[in-house]
Order: sequence, then C-alpha cells, then structure tokens
Amino acid sequence: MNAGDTVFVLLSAALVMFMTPGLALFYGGLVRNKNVLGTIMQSFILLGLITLEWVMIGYSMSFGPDIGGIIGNLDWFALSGVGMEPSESYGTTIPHLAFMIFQCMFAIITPALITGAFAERIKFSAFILFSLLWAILVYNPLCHWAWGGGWMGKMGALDFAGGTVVHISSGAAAFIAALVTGKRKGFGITQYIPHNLPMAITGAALLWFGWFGFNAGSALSCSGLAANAFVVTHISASAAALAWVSAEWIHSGKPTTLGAASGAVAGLVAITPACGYVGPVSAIIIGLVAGALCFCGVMLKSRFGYDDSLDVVGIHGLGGIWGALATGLFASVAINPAGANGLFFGNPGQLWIQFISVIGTIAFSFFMTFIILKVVDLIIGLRVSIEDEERGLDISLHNETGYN
Amino acid sequence: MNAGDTVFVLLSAALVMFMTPGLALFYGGLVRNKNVLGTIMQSFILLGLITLEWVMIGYSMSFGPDIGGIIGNLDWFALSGVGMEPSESYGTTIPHLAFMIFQCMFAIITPALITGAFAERIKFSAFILFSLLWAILVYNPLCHWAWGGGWMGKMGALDFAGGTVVHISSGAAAFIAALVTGKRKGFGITQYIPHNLPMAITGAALLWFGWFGFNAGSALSCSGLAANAFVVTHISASAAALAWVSAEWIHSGKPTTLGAASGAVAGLVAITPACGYVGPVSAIIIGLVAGALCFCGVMLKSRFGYDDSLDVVGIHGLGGIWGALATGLFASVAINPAGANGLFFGNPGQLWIQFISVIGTIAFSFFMTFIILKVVDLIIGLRVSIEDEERGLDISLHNETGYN
Amino acid sequence: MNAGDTVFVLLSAALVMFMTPGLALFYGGLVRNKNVLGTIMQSFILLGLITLEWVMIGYSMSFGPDIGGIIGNLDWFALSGVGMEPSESYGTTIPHLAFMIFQCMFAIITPALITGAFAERIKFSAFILFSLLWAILVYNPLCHWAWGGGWMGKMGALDFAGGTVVHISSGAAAFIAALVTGKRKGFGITQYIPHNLPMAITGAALLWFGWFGFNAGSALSCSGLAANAFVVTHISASAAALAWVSAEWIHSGKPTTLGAASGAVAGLVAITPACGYVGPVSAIIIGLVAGALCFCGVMLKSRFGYDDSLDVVGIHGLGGIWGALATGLFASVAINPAGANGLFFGNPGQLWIQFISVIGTIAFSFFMTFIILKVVDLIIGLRVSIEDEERGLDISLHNETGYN
Amino acid sequence: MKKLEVIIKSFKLDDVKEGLSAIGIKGLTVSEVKGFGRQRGHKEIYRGAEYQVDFVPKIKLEVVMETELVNEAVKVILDKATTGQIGDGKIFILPVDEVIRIRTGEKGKNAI
Amino acid sequence: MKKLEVIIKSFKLDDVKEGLSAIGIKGLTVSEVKGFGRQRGHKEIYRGAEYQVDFVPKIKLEVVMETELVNEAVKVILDKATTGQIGDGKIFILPVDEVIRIRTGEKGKNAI
Amino acid sequence: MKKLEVIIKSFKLDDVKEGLSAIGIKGLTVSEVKGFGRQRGHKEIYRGAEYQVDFVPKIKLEVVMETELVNEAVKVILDKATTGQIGDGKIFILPVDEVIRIRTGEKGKNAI
Ligand SMILES: Nc1ncnc2c1ncn2[C@@H]1O[C@H](COP(=O)(O)OP(=O)(O)O)[C@@H](O)[C@H]1O
Ligand SMILES: Nc1ncnc2c1ncn2[C@@H]1O[C@H](COP(=O)(O)OP(=O)(O)O)[C@@H](O)[C@H]1O
Ligand SMILES: Nc1ncnc2c1ncn2[C@@H]1O[C@H](COP(=O)(O)OP(=O)(O)O)[C@@H](O)[C@H]1O
Repeated sequence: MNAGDTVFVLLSAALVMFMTPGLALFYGGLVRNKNVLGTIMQSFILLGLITLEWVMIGYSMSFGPDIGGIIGNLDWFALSGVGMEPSESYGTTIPHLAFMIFQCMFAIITPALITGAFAERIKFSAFILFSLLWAILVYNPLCHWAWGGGWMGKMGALDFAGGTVVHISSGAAAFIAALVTGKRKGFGITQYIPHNLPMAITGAALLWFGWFGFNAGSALSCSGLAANAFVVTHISASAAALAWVSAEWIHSGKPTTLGAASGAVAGLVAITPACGYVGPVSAIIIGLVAGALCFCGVMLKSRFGYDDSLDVVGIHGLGGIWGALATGLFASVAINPAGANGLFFGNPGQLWIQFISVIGTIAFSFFMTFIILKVVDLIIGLRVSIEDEERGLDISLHNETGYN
Repeated sequence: MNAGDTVFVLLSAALVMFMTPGLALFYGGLVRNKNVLGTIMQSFILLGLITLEWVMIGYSMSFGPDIGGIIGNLDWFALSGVGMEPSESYGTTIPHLAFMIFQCMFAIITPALITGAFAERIKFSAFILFSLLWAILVYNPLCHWAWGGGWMGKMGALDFAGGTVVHISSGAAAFIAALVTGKRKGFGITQYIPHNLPMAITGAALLWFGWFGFNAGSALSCSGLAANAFVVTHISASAAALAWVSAEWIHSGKPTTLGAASGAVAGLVAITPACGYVGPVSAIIIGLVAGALCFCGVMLKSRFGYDDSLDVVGIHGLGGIWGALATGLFASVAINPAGANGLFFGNPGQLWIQFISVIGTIAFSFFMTFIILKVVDLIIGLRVSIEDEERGLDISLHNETGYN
Repeated sequence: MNAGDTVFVLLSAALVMFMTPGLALFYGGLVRNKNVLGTIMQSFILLGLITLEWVMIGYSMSFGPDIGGIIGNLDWFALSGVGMEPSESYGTTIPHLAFMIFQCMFAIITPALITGAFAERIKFSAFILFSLLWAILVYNPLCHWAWGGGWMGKMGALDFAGGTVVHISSGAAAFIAALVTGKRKGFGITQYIPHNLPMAITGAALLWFGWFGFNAGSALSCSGLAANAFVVTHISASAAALAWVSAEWIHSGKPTTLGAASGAVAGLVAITPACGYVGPVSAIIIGLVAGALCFCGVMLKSRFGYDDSLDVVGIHGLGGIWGALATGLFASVAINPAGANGLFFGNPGQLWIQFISVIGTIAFSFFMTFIILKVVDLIIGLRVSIEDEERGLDISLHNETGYN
Repeated sequence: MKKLEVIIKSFKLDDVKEGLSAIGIKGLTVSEVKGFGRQRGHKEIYRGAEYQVDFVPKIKLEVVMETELVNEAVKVILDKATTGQIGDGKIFILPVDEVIRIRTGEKGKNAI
Repeated sequence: MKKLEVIIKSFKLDDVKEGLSAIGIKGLTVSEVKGFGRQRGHKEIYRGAEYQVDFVPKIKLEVVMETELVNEAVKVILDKATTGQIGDGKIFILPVDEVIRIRTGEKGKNAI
Repeated sequence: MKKLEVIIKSFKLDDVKEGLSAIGIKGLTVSEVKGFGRQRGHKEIYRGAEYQVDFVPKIKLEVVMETELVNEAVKVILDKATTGQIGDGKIFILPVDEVIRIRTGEKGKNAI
C-alpha cells in the first residue's frame, strides 16, 4: 500500500463529491427563482440516496464478482469483504475502501446530471424513485460493463474516467426523460432565463475544480499518467470554453458567461474518456471540437422542440459521444501503454470498438430509462400539477423559498 | 518523515480551514438579510483572531507538556520548539508544524459554531472578547483533556476527531449563550425566515467537503484507517440527510432543502468522534439516528422557549452527545486496534467512559461559558441596542449592507 | 519520482486553479449589479485563454532553455519534450507535466488580478487582446527572470511563490491601466457600492483556501519546508485581516467584512515571496504590517484621484512590494538553507537585492503595460461607449443579466 | 382616464395579463410587493420556532386605461385572479388627469 | 375613499404597521423603494473613494381607507414613524374612486 | 398638487433625476418595475430555446409636485428620457389631495 496513492484517491474522492453540490449550483442558477431549491435539492439528496444504495448493493453490482460479463453479484453486499486492505483487482496500492468511495462519488453525480432534463416540473417523490431505479438498473450495469469486468471493458473499449458510464448514459437518459416528462408550461412563450448566473458560473467552477479529481484520480495512483490526465483535462476545458465563446461571438456578436461555463463543461465531458490515453496537443483539438459541437447542439435544440431544460443532451450527451469517439481517434500507447492506439496512431479498429461502446450505452440507457419512467409515471405520476408548476417547486414541494 | 502523510495532513488542514467560510455561508444564509454580513463576519474574523491566539499560546496550552492532566504549559509559547521536524508525540511521520496547523483549524471553527446561538443580536466587540476568552479558557483545556495528554484521554475516552472537544463543547456553550443573551426582538412573532437558502446549502456542502479533512485527516497518516474514517464520514452524512428529510416528509409532507443540509451536518457531527473506530454498517445506523434525533431536537425547541437562533444545540449539542455515546456502542478494535471495543462488541465499560467524558465536557463548558458571558456582559454588554437590532447588524455594526 | 510530491503539486495546482474563480467572485461581488457578469467573465475566460497561450509558448518562454538571462527559447513549443518524466531543473521528484500545469495556474491568475483596475468600463475584445499581449510580453519574461534561470534569480533575489512575478507585476500594471483607461462615468459622484458582499467574501475565502496550494505548493515537494510555507501563509493572512479590521475600527468605529477580506488578501500577498524563507513569528509581523499598510494605501487612494476600481494597486501592488522587501528583512537560512539571510539575520545585502528586484519588476511592468494599452487602444479602443457603460457590461457586452 | 391598481397572487400574473391583453389593454406595469391583509396573522412554525405570518408576497399591477374600459377590465380581473381563497387581492381605481407617451410626446387617449 | 402613500424608514415598518392595525386598518401593501430627498446629496467616502449619496432605501406603504379614517391614520403614522431626523419620509393622500375585493367581488367600503 | 408617475428606461434614471433637480424638484421616489407595453411580444431565442419577451425591466419614478410645476417637469422628462425607440415609457399625472412631511408634520406646499 502506498500513502501517496491513498491520499491521491481519497482527496480525489473528496473533489468528486464536491462536484455534486457544484452541479446543484450550476443547475440551480439556471432555473427560475421559484425552482432554485427544488433543483438544488435534486442533486443534494442524491448524495444521501445513492450513497446508501451504493454501499448496500451498488458497489457489489458494479465491481463485485462478475456474472457473465453483465453484472456483479452481491457477494459484497453492505461492503462485506471491502476493507482497509487493497483489493486484488482495483487500485492495488490503496485501501479497497478508498477505491469504493471514489467510485461512489461517480455513481452519485451521474443521475444528478439527468435532473437538468426534467428541471422545474417533476414531483420529488417521482424523482426519488426514478433515481433509485436508474442507479440500480442503468448505472450499475453500465459501470460493470466498462470497469467491473463486463463485456465492454473486455472488448477493449477505452473509457478512462467515465465518458460512456457517466456522460453518455446520463445524456441519453436525459433525452428520453425530456420527451417522456413533456415540456414545461409555457414552453416556447415563457422566458426561462437563468435566475442567477453568478451562481451557475460558480457551480461550473466547482465542477472544473472537482473534475481534476474525477479524471486524474481515475489513474488510481499518482504517477506521470495522473499528471497527464490532469493536464489534458485542464487543457480541454480551456479550449472548449474558448471555442464556445468564439462561436457565440461569431454567431451573435455577444460572447456570454454562460457560454464560457457551458463550453468548459463540454470540454471536461469530452476529455473524460480520453484523459488517460491522449496527450496535450490532442487535448486542444478535442476541446475545441467539443466546445463548437456542443454549442451547435444547444442552438439547434429548438428545431426539435423537446424541452431538455438545462441542455443535458447537448452537453453531456453530445460531448460524451464526441469524447468516446475522440478516444478512438487520438489514443496513443505512448501516453498509456496499458491502453491502445487510436485511428490517428494507426489503429482504426479502436474507433470501431469505441463506436460499439457508444451505441451499446445509448441503446441500453434509452431503453431502460424509458421503462423506468413509464413505471414511475404509473405508480406515482411524473409531473407536479399545473398549479404547483406555476407556483414553483420550492414552495409547492418543499415549502421553502430561496430568497427572502 | 513521510511525504504522503505530510500532504495528507496539510491538505486536510486546508480542507478544515475551508469549513469556517463554509460555516459563515451556512449561518449567513439562515439569518435575515440585514444580518448577513454580521453573521459571516463572526466566523470569518475568528480565522484571524484564533489563529494568533493558537500560535501564541493555544497550541502550547493544548498540546504542550502536560501539567497534572489539566492543561499544557507554555513551553511552546509562540511556537518555540515547534518546527519542521516531527514531534515526539503527535503525528510522528509529519512535520510538527503540520500537526500544529491542522489542530489550529479545529480551534478556529469551534467558537465559530457557537455564533449560531446568539446570531442577529450580539455586539461585535463583546463577541470578540467572548470568543477569545472562550478559546483560551474552554477550548484549550478541553482539547488538552482529550488529545494533549489530559485526564479524558488517559481515562480511555475515545474521540477520534472532536466529538467532545468541538461539538459537545460548542453545543453546550451555545445553550448557555442563548439563555444568557436572551431572545431576539420579536421572538415568537417575527418571521425569522432564512434570507438565502442556496447560500446556506452551499455552506453545508462546503462543510461536508471540508469534513473529509476534519475526520480522515485526524488519522494523521494516510492509511487504511484514514480511508475508513473518510468512508464512514460520508456514509453517516448521507444517512442522516435521508433520515432528517424522511422525518420531515412524514411529519409535514414537505421535505426541505434546509432539512437535507441540516441532516447532513447532524450526521457529520455524530460520526466525528466515532469515525476512527467504527465500520460502514455502524455508520449507517449512527447517521440514521443522528438525523432523526436532531430533527426532533430542533422541532421540540419551541417547547423550551429559548432562542438558539440557528440550532447549534439541536445539531451540534445533541448530535455530538449521540456521537460520543455511539462511539461507546459501536467502536471495534477490528477497525482500530489502538481503540477499544464498545458495548455492542462486548465492552460495556467503554460506554460508561464515554458517558463520563460527555458529562465532563458539558459541565465544564456550561460553567465556564456562563462565567465568561457574565464577565463580558459586565465589561462591554452583550447585546446591541434595540434600534441597532432593528436596523440589523450589517448597517449598525459594520456600516455595510449585503446586497445593493 | 515521488508519489507524495506528485499528489502535492497536482492538488496544489487544482487549488491554485480554484483561485481564479475565487477572484471572479471577489471582484464580481465588489462591482455593481449591472457589471457582475462582465467582471466574472474577465477572470473566467482567462482560464481558457492563458492556458492555451501557456501550453503553446508561455511555458517555454518562461522555463525553457535560457537566452541571455532574459527569456526562454521556444524549444518547448506546444509542450514538446515536456512529459511524464521529471524535468532536470524544476521539481525533480515530480512529472515535468505536473510542474508545468502548476505554473500554468500562476500565469492565469496574474492577468486576472489586473482586471480589478479597469473594472466596469473596458471592452471585452480590448481586454482579450490586452491580456494575451500582457501574458506574453510581461508575465513570461518576468517569470523567466525570477524562476526560469533569468537574471533576477541569478542575482539572488528571493521570491518563493510570486511576490514580484505575480503581485508586483500585476499591481504595477493595474496602476498604469487605471490611469490609461480613465475613470468610470460618475467617478466621485456615483456610489460604486459592492452589489453583493457575501459573494465577495466567498471569493476571498476561496482565495485563502487556494493560496495554500499557491505558497506551500511552491515548495514542489511535501517536506518540512512546505509545512512551514503553509503555516506562515495562514498566519500572515490572519494577522493582516486583524490588522486591517483594527485599523478600520480605530479610524471609523466600524470594522467591515470587506476590510477583513481585503486584509486577509493583503496578508496573503505579502507572505507570498517570503513564505519559504521566514518563520511563524516573522509571519505575524509581516501580516500585521501588510494589513495596516494596505488599509492606508486604499484609504489614501482618493488623494490621487485615479480610479483603481477594486484596489489592485493598494493591495497587490503595495502588499507585494512590502512582501518582497520583508523577505529581505526576515529571511533566514535556518528556515531554508537554499535561501539566504535577510537584514534582521545579519545580511543587509539581501534587502538591496530585493529592492533591485522590486524596482526592476515595477519599471518593466509599467513600461510594457503602457505600451500594450496604447497599442490596444489604437487597434480596438479600450473603453465601451458611454451608453454601454451606463447600461452595464453584462447587458451591453454579453447580452445577459446576473439576476432575474 | 382611470388607473387600476391591482394586487394579486403572484402565480396569477400570466393569466391576468393574457386576459387584459385580450380586451385591448396595451400596456401595464408590474411590481413585487408584500401584502398585509386578512391572510395574515396566523401562527406558523418554522423549524420548531413559532412566528406570525404578516406579509405575503404579492404582485401589484398598474394599468391606466380609458374610463369606458374599466368595467370590462374589472370583470376580466375578477374572472382570472379569483381562487376563492383568502388573499386573492384587491382592485383600487384611481382618477388620472393625463397620460403622456415619452417617445412621441402624445397625450391623452392616444398615449395610453 | 382615500389612498395614503407613505414613505418611511425601513426599520419603522413594524411600528407603523402595528399602529395602523390598532386603529382598524385591515390591509396594506408594502414595497421597497429608493428615496431621493433632503437626506441626499452629502458626500461620503467608501474605501477611500468619494461619492455622493443620492438614493436611500425606504419603505413605501400603500393603504386605502375610508375618508373618515384618514386623520387618525395620519396621526398614528406621524406618531410611529418620526425620528426627528432628516429622511423620515412623507405621506401623500390621493383620491380613490372605487375598491373591489377580488375574492368576493364586493365593492366600496366592504371591500377595503 | 399632482403626482407624476413616470416609467422610464433604467439607464435614463440619472439624467432624469438631474433634470428634475435642476428645475427645483426636491424629492422623488424610485422603484424597480417590469413593464409590459409595445416593446413586448417579440420572439427571442436564448440558448436555442424560443420565448416571448413580455416584461422588460423599467424604472418607475414617483414625484409629487405643485400643479404649476407639472408642465415644466413633463418637458424635462420628455427631454431627458426620450431615446426615440419603443419602450421609452409613459408619464401618468394623478391628483393629490394632501402631502404631509413626517418629520415635522408640515402640510401642503411646504411639505413637498
Ligand atoms: N386597504 C388596503 N390598502 C392597501 N392594500 C390592501 C388593502 N387591503 C388589502 N390590500 C392588499 O390586498 C392583499 C389581499 O388582501 P386580503 O385581505 O389578504 O385578501 P382578501 O380580502 O381578498 O381575502 C393584501 O395582501 C394587501 O396587499
Ligand atoms: N416630492 C416628492 N415626491 C415623491 N417622493 C418624495 C418627495 N419628497 C420626498 N419624497 C420621499 O420621501 C423621502 C424622505 O424625504 P426627505 O426629504 O429625505 O425627508 P424629510 O422630509 O424628513 O426631510 C425621500 O427619500 C423620498 O423617497
Ligand atoms: N396603460 C399603461 N398602464 C400602465 N403602464 C403602462 C401603460 N402603457 C405603458 N406602460 C408602461 O410604460 C412602458 C413603456 O411602454 P411601451 O408601450 O413599451 O413604450 P412606448 O410608449 O415607447 O411605445 C411599459 O413597459 C409599461 O411599463
């Protein structure tokens, strides 16, 4: 066991934990005043809910002994056998508990990302049930597929820190969720302008800060590879922020702060699967494309007329897909001998593998999310009443108001 | 000396330092608009005040050579002899200065916690004098008793990261302070609704984040034990947030964001003394009880009719007591061989020892806090004039307003 | 290579990165409502802009192979040769990439500091061009002079974490920038009261938190020296916060939260060059003087009638100069054998060296900043139209408003 | 000409606005106010602490219109803003001497 | 019926409200405004920078009442809101043609 | 006495205030409102989502003055607040029965 590596993973876990409140602020700032608490709550409460789910069964389903490449069994129920000694397979220089809690933070933020799609209109009870089912039935299997000994990892798909597991899965779920939940009252007429942009930008900054833990921490030991992951993460975020802002500048003459923040997030999303396999120059390209692409995705949204309120599809979905494919383009064994080369380094096969993993993730997340939403709608009903929606979630669901 | 351990303790110290601004936001968001700065100031200025006190005498009083199990002597006045080499007794793999500054952050936040009890009505000068005296006369001795070679530690009381020293001591002081300071103008009539809940929840998130340093850092070396402390800290916070919110849901049909935040803090408080001695399953129970218990404590407050404005007693007092006793129930040498078994692991004596330490801390804090408040009241007067209270502390004491 | 040191530098880099959003909040809270986003944007976008500049040429200019003590050559263009192995000269126990990214964060925040001088009135396009030129033509050379093998370092000037490179350079540039840009509309009449002080104080707290990475991280390995740097950083911030607040209390009877925050920043600035060479007692003195001095500087501002909107000169300029000179007074080889003794430890020559480095930095920054501003004014024009200034930068430049 | 000052529940704003637009009202001005009326005075408990609810957030509309329109406007407002529960608000009708459109300097009916 | 528009110092709100309640005023509406009056115009220094204080935060009360109540209400307000220092505020009395309670449609005195 | 209620664009406040001061207006009260007028109704796109702009932030001035001053005040306001673009705002003139200065209890002209 290595003290340096242990510090690294534990403090990375703390950083990733911090991303969920960061997301709460990012999303909370983007909704209207009357929904700020309801929105923040949806992220915050997942810290509680998913932690318990993960500790009880989620970790075992994701990383426990493999059943047919599909799912882990429940041998590690309630963390039995997960202790202070290193595990045999994951992070062999750090306590098994450290690996477990680091992964826990990923399991929390993933369903939290989805909440941007049905913001400002969903029942809290429905949200709780949805998130719990989604974590169990979508996140845990996907996590197992990519990292827990499942088919995707075995196939050779590269996903260093969660491009498919976290971003594509939540982006795809967001798409379905926006469709099934339906539009907010007044869609196309009412001005859904962010009520507090400094709050949203603060949230984005927290995300950026925490993402260092997310990506570099995924190296699980503090080596040159971790440094590389850290560096390319920062570079991609920077390049994407610039690209988004430049695109806005060209498009409308007005570069916006929300654009800078969204761009940064898009760049962070895109580099996530790639960060352990690509170098700085590739990261610049990945980031620039991510910023421009996600900007276009968001701007074209109105064409399709569905209400993905906070652009989860446009940023996490699109950005995640680009990142997973970019890994198949730019990956290089010069960066990570344990990885593979991508198309630009002479191995077109990797791009195909990445493509399969993208399609597999999207298809699985689409299908399962749809079923879960329909079940929740049947049992509880997804949406608040029209009157509650008008009064806002804060007062109608939580009996609080953000500002007094 | 070990670089990994040193990073761990230094960065943990940074995280704990961050908790004080976190507390400033938590408390600042809960008061009324006109008192936001006065409230933030009470935490922020303690970073300055207590740091100097600690460096000059506090550290020596707390951890310096023991005098009769009661207090440290002043051999380490102004940090003389506290240098870059490890100390002989504390954190033997890290620079002595690193241990000193880590502990400094604890000394700062403890009096800051009390400020919630007399929020919105105390003179700044009185507050400064009170806090300085309290740090010297209450915190330093208690810290010495538990960790500096004093009687409580010798007796075998288990307090991994500050259940008695930090939370019970401040909770008890808060009770007396609320009584002696008296109620705010309009108590029972005026609506003391939080003026900025997103700010309060951000503060709670910072607390949660920093608490990883607080609890795991208390292992002083980055080992399996630190990983365990980290994990149970996160679990307890999660469980308590869920428990509080569920209790609210049952009680009034409306789960609140402030409930989620308060629950998380209650869970963090309760696990603090226990985190180096209990495992994950115990942490779930400790957290669930903490959330439910503190919820009840806060709800029953009105029965007693004293004005503990921001619920320091209900959360830090009650939560701290529960945590100290829970340590006597759930502690296990399987987790920490340097600790002891609790009641549920066959050693009822430990519960008794914990009980003594709780009673001792409460009695000492009650008594000393009462004296100090009376002295300060005599010299300076505790409360602002009724007109200043109406205009708010921000404008009357600091000549500033929060928002313009 | 050492895992502990690598964690330390990477996480310190994350902390320093976090300071830029911290600065965005600090400055953003101090301007008027209508300029909050424009102000935040100026910091945030530099994360993107300077990162790319640094990766492409800045790092090589600053730390690449020396040309005549003046500047680095472009051998490391686009990080070629900067990889996962340690460099030969900088941070020999950590990956070269880790050192590079740590330094990148310094390069970002330095031009961001200047933005306080021309807040609320400059064109975004002009700002972008100015910042890019300033980074290339002022920051990179200065950085090379002090740390990259340039004449200042060779001369023996001590600057542990950036007193000249970061603070004096930006403070001097701020002075010129305030003069050249001119006063805000309504200067001397309109009430430029901070629109959101809790935001500003949150920003200051983030700065304090991040500064631990800034200063202690500059040790590049997690040793006793890093612990010392950490400790004196905290002490100086504390002492300066107290000093500023006390000065206000004496001067006007009203200690302010903004005073506490400004004092803390002043103390952090002043200890920056000294933190690797002075001990805790010296740090108290350095901090107390910094707080009092910068308070006076800010209060005397009106005498000179230039509009340094957010007091960059008074805090970073003055504080930086004091810190650089104080290093020449209080430095001691007992703290750092690789350093030198200062005047108070028997070596008056060091004070002279420090003095030269201060004068050199100021002169260079004055001259170059002036030229750059004039060029930008010629090409683009520095100021927004009077109507845009009245409507505020948020709506006129970015087509957004902070709060809705 | 008359000015209607209308206090309504916040979430009724959109409905009332639509209603008034429909009968040809071309402009109005909205502000956030706190109301003190019959709805006040009851005790509530917040986190275990009792207090009295005195002020409730409301929306105030100000609409200037020709006198002939007033009756219709009142009818529309009653129709759209009523929930039947306490705190629905009030309509105050005040006389107006003159209206001027700043952009053009027009006065009277044309300026409304 | 008359409408009183009263500008007062913010921290006097509770006292004035109590006073008006005591004489039987059943409703009022409160908003936050900025006042520009005699109190303005002096120079202040903030962090070493001079500026002119023009606008001071004030509270505006709007109360509609029967004409008979006006004198008493004015007396109460003068009693409760005066500090004797510049900036205490003003009372403006305006005519009101009609009052309607939205919940019930009642008009006139009953609606106040 | 008359009361002028003036709706203007926010960034015109300083100019209008100066103008009114210059003709001897000693006090006024300012509040933030949202306006719905001709300026509304057009579609905008924000981040790819379409919406209708209904309410635009405006500033409302309330100034009570002697009747003789009204014409001049209107002229000044028209002069200072006009940009010629839609949304410049309106002036409403209302009758005022009485004005009382709270500090002194003075009434009528002296109280203005
Ligand atoms: N006399 C009044 N003067 C001014 N505003 C009033 C008056 N009476 C009521 N209001 C306003 O109308 C709102 C609704 O009044 P309330 O008595 O609660 O409703 P209702 O009579 O319809 O049950 C109040 O909150 C207040 O803002
Ligand atoms: N003519 C006026 N029209 C509108 N509001 C006024 C007028 N005069 C005063 N006010 C309001 O009354 C407040 C108090 O007026 P001020 O002249 O400062 O106090 P005092 O009457 O005590 O000297 C001002 O801040 C402003 O809001
Ligand atoms: N009839 C009205 N009653 C109340 N306020 C009005 C009325 N008409 C216009 N306003 C206010 O005046 C503002 C400017 O009106 P608008 O029609 O946009 O401008 P313009 O008069 O230049 O065409 C509106 O935003 C609204 O606040």
